[in-house]
Amino acid sequence: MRLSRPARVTLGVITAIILGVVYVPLLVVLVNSFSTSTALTWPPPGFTLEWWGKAFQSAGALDAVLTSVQVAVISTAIALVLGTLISFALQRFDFFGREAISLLVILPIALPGIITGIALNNFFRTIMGVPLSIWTVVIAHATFCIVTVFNNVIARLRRQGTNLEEASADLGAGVWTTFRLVTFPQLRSALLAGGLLAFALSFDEIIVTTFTAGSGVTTLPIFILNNMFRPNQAPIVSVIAVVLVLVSIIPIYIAQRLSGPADQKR
Amino acid sequence: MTDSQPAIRLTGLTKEFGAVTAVDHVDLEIAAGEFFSMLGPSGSGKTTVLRLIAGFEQPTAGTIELFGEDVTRRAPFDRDVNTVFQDYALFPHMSVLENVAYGLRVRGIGRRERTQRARAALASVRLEQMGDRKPSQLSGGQRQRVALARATVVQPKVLLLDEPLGALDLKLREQMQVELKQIQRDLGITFIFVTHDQEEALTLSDRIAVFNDGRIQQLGTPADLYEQPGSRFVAGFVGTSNLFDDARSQALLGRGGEHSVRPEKLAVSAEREVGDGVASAPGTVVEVIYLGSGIRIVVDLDAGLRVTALAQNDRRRLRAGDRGDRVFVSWHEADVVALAPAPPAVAGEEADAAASVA
Amino acid sequence: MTDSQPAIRLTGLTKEFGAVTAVDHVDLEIAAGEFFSMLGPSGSGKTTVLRLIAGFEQPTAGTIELFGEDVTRRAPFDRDVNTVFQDYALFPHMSVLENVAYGLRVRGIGRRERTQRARAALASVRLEQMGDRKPSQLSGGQRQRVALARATVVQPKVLLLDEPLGALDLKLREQMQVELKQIQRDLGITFIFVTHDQEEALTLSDRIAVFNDGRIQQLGTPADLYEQPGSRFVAGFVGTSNLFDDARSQALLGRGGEHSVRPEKLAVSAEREVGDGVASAPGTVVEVIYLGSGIRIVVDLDAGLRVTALAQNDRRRLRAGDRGDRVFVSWHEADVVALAPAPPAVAGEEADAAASVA
Amino acid sequence: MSQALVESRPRRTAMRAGSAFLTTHPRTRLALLLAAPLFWLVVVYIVALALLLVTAFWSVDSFTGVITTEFTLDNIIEVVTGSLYQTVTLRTLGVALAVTLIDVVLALPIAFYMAKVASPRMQRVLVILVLTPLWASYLVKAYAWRSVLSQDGILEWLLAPFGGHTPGYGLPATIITLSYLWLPYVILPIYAGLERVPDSLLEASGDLGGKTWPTLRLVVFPLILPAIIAGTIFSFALSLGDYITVNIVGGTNQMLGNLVYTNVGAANNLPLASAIALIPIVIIFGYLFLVRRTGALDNL
Amino acid sequence: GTSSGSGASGASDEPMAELGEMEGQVSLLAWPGYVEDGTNDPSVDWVTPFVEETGCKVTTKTFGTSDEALNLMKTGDYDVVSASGDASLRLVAAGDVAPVNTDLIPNYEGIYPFLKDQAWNSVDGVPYGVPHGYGANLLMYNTDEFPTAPTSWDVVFDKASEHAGKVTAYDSPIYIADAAVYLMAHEPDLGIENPYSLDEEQLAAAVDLLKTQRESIGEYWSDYLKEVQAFTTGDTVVGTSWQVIQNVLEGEAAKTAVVLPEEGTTGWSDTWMISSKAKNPNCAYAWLDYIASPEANAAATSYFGEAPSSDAACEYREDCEAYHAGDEDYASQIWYWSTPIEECLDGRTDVTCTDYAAWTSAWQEIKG
Ligand SMILES: Nc1ncnc2c1ncn2[C@@H]1O[C@H](COP(=O)(O)OP(=O)(O)OP(=O)(O)O)[C@@H](O)[C@H]1O
Ligand SMILES: Nc1ncnc2c1ncn2[C@@H]1O[C@H](COP(=O)(O)OP(=O)(O)OP(=O)(O)O)[C@@H](O)[C@H]1O
Ligand SMILES: [Mg+2]
Ligand SMILES: [Mg+2]
Repeated sequence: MRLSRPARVTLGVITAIILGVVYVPLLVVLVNSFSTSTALTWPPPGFTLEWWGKAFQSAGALDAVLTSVQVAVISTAIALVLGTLISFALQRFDFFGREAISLLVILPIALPGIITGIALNNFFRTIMGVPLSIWTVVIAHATFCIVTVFNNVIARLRRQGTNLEEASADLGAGVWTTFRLVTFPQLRSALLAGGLLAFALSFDEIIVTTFTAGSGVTTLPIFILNNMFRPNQAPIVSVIAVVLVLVSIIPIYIAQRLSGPADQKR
Repeated sequence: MTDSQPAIRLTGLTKEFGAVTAVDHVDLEIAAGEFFSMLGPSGSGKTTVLRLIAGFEQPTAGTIELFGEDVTRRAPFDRDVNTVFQDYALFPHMSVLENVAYGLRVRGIGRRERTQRARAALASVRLEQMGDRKPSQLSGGQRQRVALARATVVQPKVLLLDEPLGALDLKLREQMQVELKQIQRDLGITFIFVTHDQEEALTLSDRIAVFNDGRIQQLGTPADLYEQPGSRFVAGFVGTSNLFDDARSQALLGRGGEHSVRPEKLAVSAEREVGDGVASAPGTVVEVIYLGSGIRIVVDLDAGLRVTALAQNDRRRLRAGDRGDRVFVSWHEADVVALAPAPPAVAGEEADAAASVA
Repeated sequence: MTDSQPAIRLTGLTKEFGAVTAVDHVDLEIAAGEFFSMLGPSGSGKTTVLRLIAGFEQPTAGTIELFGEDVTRRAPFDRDVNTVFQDYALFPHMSVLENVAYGLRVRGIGRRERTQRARAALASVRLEQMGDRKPSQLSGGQRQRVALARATVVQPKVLLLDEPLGALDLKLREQMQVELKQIQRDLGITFIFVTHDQEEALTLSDRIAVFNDGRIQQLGTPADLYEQPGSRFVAGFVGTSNLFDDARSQALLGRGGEHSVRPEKLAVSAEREVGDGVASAPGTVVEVIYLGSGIRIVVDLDAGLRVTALAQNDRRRLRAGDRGDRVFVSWHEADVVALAPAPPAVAGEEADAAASVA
Repeated sequence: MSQALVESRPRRTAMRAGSAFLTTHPRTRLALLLAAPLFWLVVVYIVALALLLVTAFWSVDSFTGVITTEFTLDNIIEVVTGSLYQTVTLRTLGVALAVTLIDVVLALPIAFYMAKVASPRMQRVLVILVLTPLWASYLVKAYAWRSVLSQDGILEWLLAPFGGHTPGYGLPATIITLSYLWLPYVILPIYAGLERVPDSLLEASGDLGGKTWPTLRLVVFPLILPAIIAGTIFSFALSLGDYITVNIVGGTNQMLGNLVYTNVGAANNLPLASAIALIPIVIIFGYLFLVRRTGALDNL
Repeated sequence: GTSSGSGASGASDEPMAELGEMEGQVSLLAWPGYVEDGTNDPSVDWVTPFVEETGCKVTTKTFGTSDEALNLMKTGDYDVVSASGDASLRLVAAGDVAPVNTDLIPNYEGIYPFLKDQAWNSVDGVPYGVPHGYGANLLMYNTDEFPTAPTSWDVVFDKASEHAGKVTAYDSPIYIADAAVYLMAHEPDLGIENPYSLDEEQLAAAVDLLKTQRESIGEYWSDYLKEVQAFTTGDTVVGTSWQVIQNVLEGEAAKTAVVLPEEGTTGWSDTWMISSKAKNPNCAYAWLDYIASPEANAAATSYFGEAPSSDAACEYREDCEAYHAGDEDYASQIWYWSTPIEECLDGRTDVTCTDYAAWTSAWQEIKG
């Protein structure tokens, strides 16, 4: 639509203002990471690089990041497999209970985290009798990450149709070969977008994690939460947040490039 | 036309989608090396027949034989037929060469050999320079030729083409028609060609099956269909026709039943034409439409029928008359085709019926 | 053809998209009530001109006048033109009736009146029964008619149609052509019609502008364009032509320069035809193609040129010869059109130049 | 056809036989596709959820914290009749609705600008700008807002010259912070929804005389409604269960999440917590049921 | 105290008789800051020496509230827990922790006597753990708002409305005891003898007081950061706090001070306890001994910000004074957190007291 110039400018200004406001708290975090105040008070009483130095030496922070990455990678991988399978089933087949299944996929994200958390906690500990560990976190995270992959993949499948796969079969490729050479490459950017979101979701999850993490499993959000209860650590958390934001731009950018402008972003 | 061993034999082929019967008891034999077209309006089941032959759909009933072998239950990748899809279905993530080599690759043919053969196939459609491009960097006509090369490089016994020219614009389509026919002759492969463009079907085909409502309405050579349409439907669908219903036939032709006359068989002139077997009727010109290569003249006959005549735009017909002119429309008795009663029509029988009347 | 106050006047209209000049200094006047077509190959700028007129794009240079009023800077909703989009652009969430009533609704016309007027518009396209359906429940031809009703119900002075029939299949297209022409006559609205189908343009239009590379190559009535193409491009794009280059023209026609002869102007016969102004050349039949209403005969002239002749499928031409037959191809001197040198062509001038030669 | 290269069919291996079997047996294919994910979702999630709900009908020995598995309606009755739960439910619902409304109002212009006005390059930049805040940890952002909203914070500093004041810690602060946290989750589906609206529809509306506002109201809005609802599922559900943000900036207020958390984490009363958890479950199911018709669930 | 200990399982009722081989690992459940191995701050590390000394690898899980600890101990995944008084008795009652044989813990000797054999760490004279550190919940105030130091809790109760919206309180049901301490002094008619032993009527009085207080509360707090921020910015000017928070605020140059009001106060004395299902009992005993050793105890309590458990530890700390370590007088003004149970802790037998569950729901009511 060719909006009138004033309309375009107004929209642009509104967008700029909202995004500006979105970045104010992040700016506060950035400033805090250089603040001499351990309590994140505003305005910062002085500037120091101490926290940046400490953050990079903090084995605990590094461990927590690694744990989070590990959890996020594994649960994203599981979500990718399960989400893709469901998308194929729901998009390519018409069967009784289809709607129920699509609701089922959405449920773990639609129900509040604390409910998922206590349900799984109760399930693992009292029902199954398995001790909480990193794997229980992974299982929990994978469960609510399925939906992001599912949504991306099913949208792609819906748009793409079965033509290319038929062409491949027609040219003599079996089911597996077709998947490897044709279907998968076509889904790649959708999987990437879905996987990225799943990763982000898992990486920053705290509520479900609180209830499903075993002893010694400290994901980054848990580490941060603990640090809120620990004196003199808060600015390190700011440093970590700043680093994460900066680092995150790379995968988002790559995903953007790969999926193209007209593509599904979710 | 049928051989002792037809390339394709469909027997009682039926496909139902829920309540819709897309293909309804189709029996058909297509000879090896034939250029066979399926023509029909949208939704008449042409694509479905093609997909059944290719194996993308499972028939509800009936069998499909390929050179005498029953392949009804075979997976698509186990059938010696290949398809050129309407939207080409080129793999967007592969280069043109990789696309063409795909069928060889999945057959486990080594990189060297398959590249060589894919190059040869590309050369046969005059795209040897384009091997490294992505399909998105090609024009419509070029894509069409890549699809053709990809389907033919594995040397199928039968090539299925589903409106392969439908997405091209007119000029390009005409050009590709010529190329298609050329390739079919060169390779000697059986082509089964789906189109809803009757001119395309007439120009290219050895034989044509006209589909309607999932059934074959008439089957025959282009001239059979055009000159001797077996039903009102075929007369209307293949080319245009002037239809005379029972009453008008009585009045103008002097015999009962339904009849059809092609526009180009009607001559429009200021004076009544006479001659052996020539009949004529007076009328008034309603519209004169300039077509470039010809002129279409619409005349309201005094007998109460609107007919269309087609005159070639050459020296002989420089004056075709103007709106409102009084004219005589004349035709040769032999050009009047008697139509069998309209539906219910049974595939196959009709053509014979029509022929016997003409 | 132009009036004292043209419906549309484009002056020096130019549109650049980055490095691409989509429309290049187009000057054009379209008279009120005219059925005007823009014909040209893909990418020649037809759609862009239409979008400039509708106001969806802002020109890089030049002005657009509507009945003498400069509307170049006006928003689309402030222009008295309406568009029928190629994909119809029907609002999927509204019923057919709501779609048609939309233009009235945003003009603040009350529910009673707009429903009434929308119903009338639907009736004019023979869809009075379909008002409650959603667009997705209609066939292609029906959607096309809804789009038409929606655009005409607000009584625009000019209607823009961007390949409105492109998505329809052949039979339906032919039918809709007739209806379009009918509606245009009934409403008396100026139609600006974009197509790449030359037959469609010839059949429907009062005047045609042939576009190439963002410029008007030739402007004139269908007969002007067809009988007197001003350039090789137009001769090739509007209908098919046999082109004689300088050397062949010397040999066969006895004069220099480039010439074109339409296939239907060529006669093929076993004996040499004689007559006033009739020339002929011997050759061999290469191909005979059955077209239904006609027969296309491809002949290799002994003079080293392949020509195509078109013969109508009527009593007079029952025998057209077979492949390999020796024949004579003859034509009338007056049917040979001298072509201006090919590009660079300047819009408008060419038609005159061509006319003066012929 | 002259060459001797006539292609034999690819070799028949077990894999190809399997392939062929799958191709001709769609139901088997479906079963194979669904087996793993359904097993996972049902066994891990649905069973866990069902067991939790069953727990709501049990009770707990308050001193030892041992669950007594005897059927009782006490918890349910308490939750349904207790004024505390009604108050907190209403407060939570109010917060969730306010957050959702604010997010939609904020997301619409941004999403529209991104999808329909910005150049492709700008579009890419904007998507990155919208996504980036997701990676700064939730807790860090919540504490940043605590800092911004403080008496001494940036907001006060910005507003004071205009006679405005920071709302301080409380429900408004909670709503602001939650809106902030979930905004990207609302923008993205709406943006995707807008991208799917063909430009030609907007042009058609303008062409027919629809000015900007009627076009937005009559054409754009109805078309992206499912996408908007998809976005609201995120903001609504996430707000409904939150207990951390309200703790950080909510002043003295508590929400349903806090009650659940206190009962399970502090009071060790899982049965009561389960009973309270029923409230958001019922609300969410109600919401999903309401929006199911709109096709929103396909737009998440 | 006299506790029923009804839930204790027979097997682990007996303390360990003698030590055996170290298992090579131990799993600890602790307050944040109690077990630091240098991963958060390389200069804060008292775990590494332990590991080197005993060969027991340490894994740690931290908890935010006593109740969380209680829950986590039920899993049996942890060998040792640092329990505050509001959790310890419940742990004993649930049979989740075992009695300890103090003979096996040489460093038990040096611990302040007033920390030993208390209601929150022993049952019928049988010790269930080793005291770790203790502290008082102090009254913190903004020195600008209160030029003269308040001497009574009334600034957060009866006079709270003077600073409406800027008062804070600890966010836990156990805070009801603070109100009870205040009522003990100001409403003697209620007859409260022990703030953790309230009958229905007494609880109701405390709840009323707290409900009134709530109207003036700006926010409740449960983590350092929130409290420090609030006092630095001035969002909060008065409320309960901990000594360590005051120390941090001094570092921030905030205008705050703490005082122990005349009514006395509540506080905590934490106890290291061993799980009745401990998989690594020998390493667990080693940890209990190690963390009671002066150097380790000093490091841990100093980092957390509380008084150590022995005089010897003070030799490794300079700030013992600030925490009134070993000051028995000071310590006697503190009502250490213990779990309220039905059987009144103050010895009354004619009424049943309100238990922790009642306190929890009362606390939720108060917050509303
Ligand atoms: N997968 C399907 N599910 C349900 N109905 C189908 C399916 N495929 C085709 N049909 C129906 O079967 C009938 C025949 O369709 P088919 O595509 O074969 O027609 P067609 O002759 O190829 O038409 P077109 O010229 O439009 O391509 C139609 O009524 C169509 O709606
Ligand atoms: N929005 C745009 N941005 C950049 N280039 C454009 C844009 N719109 C059109 N063009 C370019 O302008 C030229 C003319 O395009 P236009 O769509 O007007 O052609 P057309 O004659 O309508 O072609 P077709 O028959 O394919 O519809 C083309 O080269 C096209 O690539
Ligand atoms: Mg089809
Ligand atoms: Mg166009």
